[in-house]
Amino acid sequence: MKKFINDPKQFVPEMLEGIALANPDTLKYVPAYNLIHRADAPNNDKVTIIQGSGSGHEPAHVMTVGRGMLDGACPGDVFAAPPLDFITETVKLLASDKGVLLLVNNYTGDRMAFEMAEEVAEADGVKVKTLFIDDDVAVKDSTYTVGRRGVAGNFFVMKAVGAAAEKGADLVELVRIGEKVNSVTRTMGIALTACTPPAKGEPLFELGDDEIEIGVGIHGEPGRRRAKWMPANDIADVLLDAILPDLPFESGDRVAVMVNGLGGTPISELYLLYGIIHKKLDEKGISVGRNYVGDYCTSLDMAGASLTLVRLDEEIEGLLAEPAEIAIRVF
Amino acid sequence: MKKFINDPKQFVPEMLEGIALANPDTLKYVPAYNLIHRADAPNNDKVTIIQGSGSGHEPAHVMTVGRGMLDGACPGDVFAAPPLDFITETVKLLASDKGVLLLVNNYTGDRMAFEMAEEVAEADGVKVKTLFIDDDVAVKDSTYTVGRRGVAGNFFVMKAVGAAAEKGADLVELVRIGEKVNSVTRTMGIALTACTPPAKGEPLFELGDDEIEIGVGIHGEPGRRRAKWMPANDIADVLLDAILPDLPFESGDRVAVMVNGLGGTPISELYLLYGIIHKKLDEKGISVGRNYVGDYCTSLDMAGASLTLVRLDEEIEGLLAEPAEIAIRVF
Amino acid sequence: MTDDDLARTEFVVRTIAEESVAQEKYFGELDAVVGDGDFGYSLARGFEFVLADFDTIDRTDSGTFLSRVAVMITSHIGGTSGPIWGTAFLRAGGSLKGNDDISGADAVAALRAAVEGIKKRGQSDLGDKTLLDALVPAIDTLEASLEAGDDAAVAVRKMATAAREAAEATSTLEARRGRASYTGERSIGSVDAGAMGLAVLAEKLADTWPAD
Amino acid sequence: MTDDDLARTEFVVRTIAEESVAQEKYFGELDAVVGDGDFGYSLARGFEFVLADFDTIDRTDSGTFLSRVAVMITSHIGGTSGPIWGTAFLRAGGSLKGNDDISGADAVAALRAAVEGIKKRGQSDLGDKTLLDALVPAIDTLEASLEAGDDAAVAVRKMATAAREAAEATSTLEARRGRASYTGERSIGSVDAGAMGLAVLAEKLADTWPAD
Ligand SMILES: Nc1ncnc2c1ncn2[C@@H]1O[C@H](COP(=O)(O)OP(=O)(O)O)[C@@H](O)[C@H]1O
Ligand SMILES: Nc1ncnc2c1ncn2[C@@H]1O[C@H](COP(=O)(O)OP(=O)(O)O)[C@@H](O)[C@H]1O
Ligand SMILES: [Mg+2]
Ligand SMILES: [Mg+2]
Ligand SMILES: [Mg+2]
Ligand SMILES: [Mg+2]
Repeated sequence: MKKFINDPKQFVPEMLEGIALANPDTLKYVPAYNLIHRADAPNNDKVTIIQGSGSGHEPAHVMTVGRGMLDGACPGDVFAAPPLDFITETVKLLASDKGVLLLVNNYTGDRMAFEMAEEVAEADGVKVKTLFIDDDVAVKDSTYTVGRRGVAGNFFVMKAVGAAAEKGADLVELVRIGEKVNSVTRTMGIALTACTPPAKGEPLFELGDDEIEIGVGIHGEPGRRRAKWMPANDIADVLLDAILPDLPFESGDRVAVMVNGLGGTPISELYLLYGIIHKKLDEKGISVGRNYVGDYCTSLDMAGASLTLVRLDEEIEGLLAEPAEIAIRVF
Repeated sequence: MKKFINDPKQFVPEMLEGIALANPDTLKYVPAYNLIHRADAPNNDKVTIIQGSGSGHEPAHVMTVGRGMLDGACPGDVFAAPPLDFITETVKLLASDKGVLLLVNNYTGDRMAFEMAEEVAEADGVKVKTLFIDDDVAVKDSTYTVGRRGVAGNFFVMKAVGAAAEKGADLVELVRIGEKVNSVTRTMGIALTACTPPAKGEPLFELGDDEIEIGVGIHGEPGRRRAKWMPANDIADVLLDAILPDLPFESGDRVAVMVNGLGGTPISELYLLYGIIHKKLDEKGISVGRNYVGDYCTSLDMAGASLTLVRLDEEIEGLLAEPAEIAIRVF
Repeated sequence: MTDDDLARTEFVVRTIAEESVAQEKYFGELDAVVGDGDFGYSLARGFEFVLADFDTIDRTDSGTFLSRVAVMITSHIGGTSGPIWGTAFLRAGGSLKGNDDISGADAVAALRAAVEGIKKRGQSDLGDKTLLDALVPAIDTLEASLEAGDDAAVAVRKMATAAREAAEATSTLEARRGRASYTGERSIGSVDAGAMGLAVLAEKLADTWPAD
Repeated sequence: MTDDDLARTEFVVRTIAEESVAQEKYFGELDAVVGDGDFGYSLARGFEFVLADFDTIDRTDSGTFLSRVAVMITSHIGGTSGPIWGTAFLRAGGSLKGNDDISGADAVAALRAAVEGIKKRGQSDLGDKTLLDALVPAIDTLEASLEAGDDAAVAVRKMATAAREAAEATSTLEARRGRASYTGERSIGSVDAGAMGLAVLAEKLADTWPAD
């Protein structure tokens, strides 16, 4: 395994320390709970927004803490939901009079941990609501399954409720907005390579030089099916064919488009893919209101990308356009 | 080769088209010369700043065109300096009354092309100056060599002159500022993997599972030496030991630090590395005034990173702090 | 009587904890086939905490001891395993609370309570390709063996054998819970990490079970 | 007389262009050893333009023809090769300008002019491990052969052989110019891409040289 790393067990803590050292004025770091939080949180005039989930998805979510986005993130280890006490202690520390909104990607482990944490918090008299994000169309949703995964689309929920919270929206209002954004957001992912978790030291699965995985999540697990590599034009079709009929997105719709890198793919390829998708959407009469190209929610060093579409309305587009100040990419 | 790509010969044009489609209001694309330029350029109240160099370094430089940075970038093919006419046509199109500043990383091919272009432009009566950037300490500088390479440190020259140009600085002043920033900027790079140029279809060189290349540039060529993989702590020492004595950076200095990803390394690892370097600089009495962690100047899909230090003074720090609006990473 | 019971409970918990740490790599590989590979890491890190504070855990009785361990697990193990295993220990502890003369039947009842806890917490059931598919048959066998009059060591051995067989059998199932479920049909053909992990722990108990 | 000269010049340019396109992959591999691998791509893309417009190029005389080709190369070939090869063709064209009865000596003089142009443009010299280290010995051999009275075909063959030998010999040199120079001592042991490329082109000329 060739990474910039020391002891694999210290991968997450050392990364978090780096984030803290890079943002001394705006962020605080609480090592005991893998917590990165705004230096000015809690703010009693604003609902506190906390995101859980595991590590390995950076910049999600520890690097998207800041004005207009999250108040705090307390990830578990790589690909593991945070243990209960990370969440309960974080809620205690950041609870505001206006309440706490917990953003959770829909995974068994995260669900259970945050549901337990919500019980604990309420017992402590904290006003708290939990919002589950499940934008991944690769997963068939049925009562027999755990439901869809929350993946890169999480960003849009985070951004929208983050912006609304800055403007003073209350907890109920934020839940309404978050559920609305989640309900019009769809994502599909493709992996070109497997990722290597620090603790494992080798790729999670074997993939041939000419093979790709279609329908992957953000935890390095294999996707729905394996296929031969195909040109970017065809990959764009695979992604759109999975996403468009699902909502469905139709001619006349105005959308936000995210071409998200999974960690090991350079931005040059992402923009190439974006261009193709943009043109295909045009042909279908779907106009792009906002676009996002880059690494937003990764799977460690996996080469690959996911496509997210959000159907915009005035409210959502307005919130997405609001400013945000977060740790990453300062010019 | 597994990339998001169609025809390798169309890799650069298709990427550029994606950038243009993603920024319809702010950028224009001229396919004939691989040119991405500000929609509002030329502006006769401002010196026009143009960056050349090859492709494969994205976001440098086609994605750093925008207010406060570049007016245009006309890259050649992957890792190839632009042909003469790309530059001459770009200069013709974007020339402003206040003149044109050409930013060039110091490579034989780029030097020759831009020197020829400068002659042509002057013959056409355009006020033009060329600024060569050479921040790479991995290369021994001597009269027998072609001199040092320009690598990730290019960003700081670009940012400083870009900010000054917005405020109306004239060509002579910009050259002074650019040369000053370049003179206090030092970079050293390390590769964990080789990169795969689209036209070649396979990695540029073989590297063992436990090997790394020390002292690499940004064109996928091997570095100064090969070594066994080492922990991030030791890598930080290798980078600092190469950079610090070179200027030298000394106790009491205030610096800008850039931990730049080479394309295939996730930002989690970059922040981990940043944390280590930040602490080592502290120990040496060198304080971090500004920090930059992410992919700024890449070598296609190469896994690796470079460290850049810039010795700050009031003028430089002020210019780096100025706002900029460029294509990439919009929140 | 109590001291023995407690000693036995401590032995079981310590064995599970030590073996989970020892098997970190293997458990991780099991979870990597169609999952995300963190099962071994999560259990190992969590049980390391249990072992670190082992001697200071409240030993009022076996029930209390197990409940304390449950809290340590839930607060230190991430992923799905934290809540699942934490709940299991909590329920087992609850069913033994105040009991200072634990019979074989009590032990079985405690394990059944753990199963109910897992099902509720995980909204899962037999056939979903989870650790339940090894745990339940294992308990059934343990119960039958004890009722047939086998002594503890023999019964535990039979339980381990049943767990192993049931774990192997999970490879024919399609995962309906956990990360593995996202791969759908592709989960068929490989055993469930949690089920196999449980079998390995049961076998370790059988191998090291102290003679009465 | 002129027609023959022009035909000969066209033949040389077309052969170089076609062979550069045919050898794209090999030239790229040569440049990948210690360089950045784009040598083959740059030459191929550039000469594709030359071939595309080949029939429309101004043919007033060989000198003019070469000068026009030079401009096409410089504007369409990137990297170091664009300016280097463009300058070479420009200088050769210049030295033949207005000459409508090109002798062997004139051809040699044109090649010498190209060498001077490359040296000036590249601020390079013999021993820097560049294409010059194949080109110069090749020209010396061509000149000697012609002076010895060999006919063109023979002389070109000898030139090609000399170019090949000289190109092979560059593997003992340390690169002082071009990307390869950044690897320092590590450039020793592999041949220079430009030098070997030149040898391959010279050999193609020898193989296909038309009988007078
Ligand atoms: N809903 C559930 N109910 C019961 N057990 C479950 C459930 N989901 C997963 N498991 C068990 O947990 C194991 C995976 O544990 P772990 O890797 O920690 O979870 P995660 O899927 O969050 O990475 C699976 O092999 C399975 O035995
Ligand atoms: N300064 C120079 N003078 C003459 N020839 C040079 C010089 N630099 C490089 N070359 C030649 O050019 C070849 C590399 O061409 P190319 O790959 O297009 O350049 P780049 O190094 O810009 O990628 C080298 O093998 C060498 O023969
Ligand atoms: Mg997990
Ligand atoms: Mg090149
Ligand atoms: Mg797992
Ligand atoms: Mg080259």
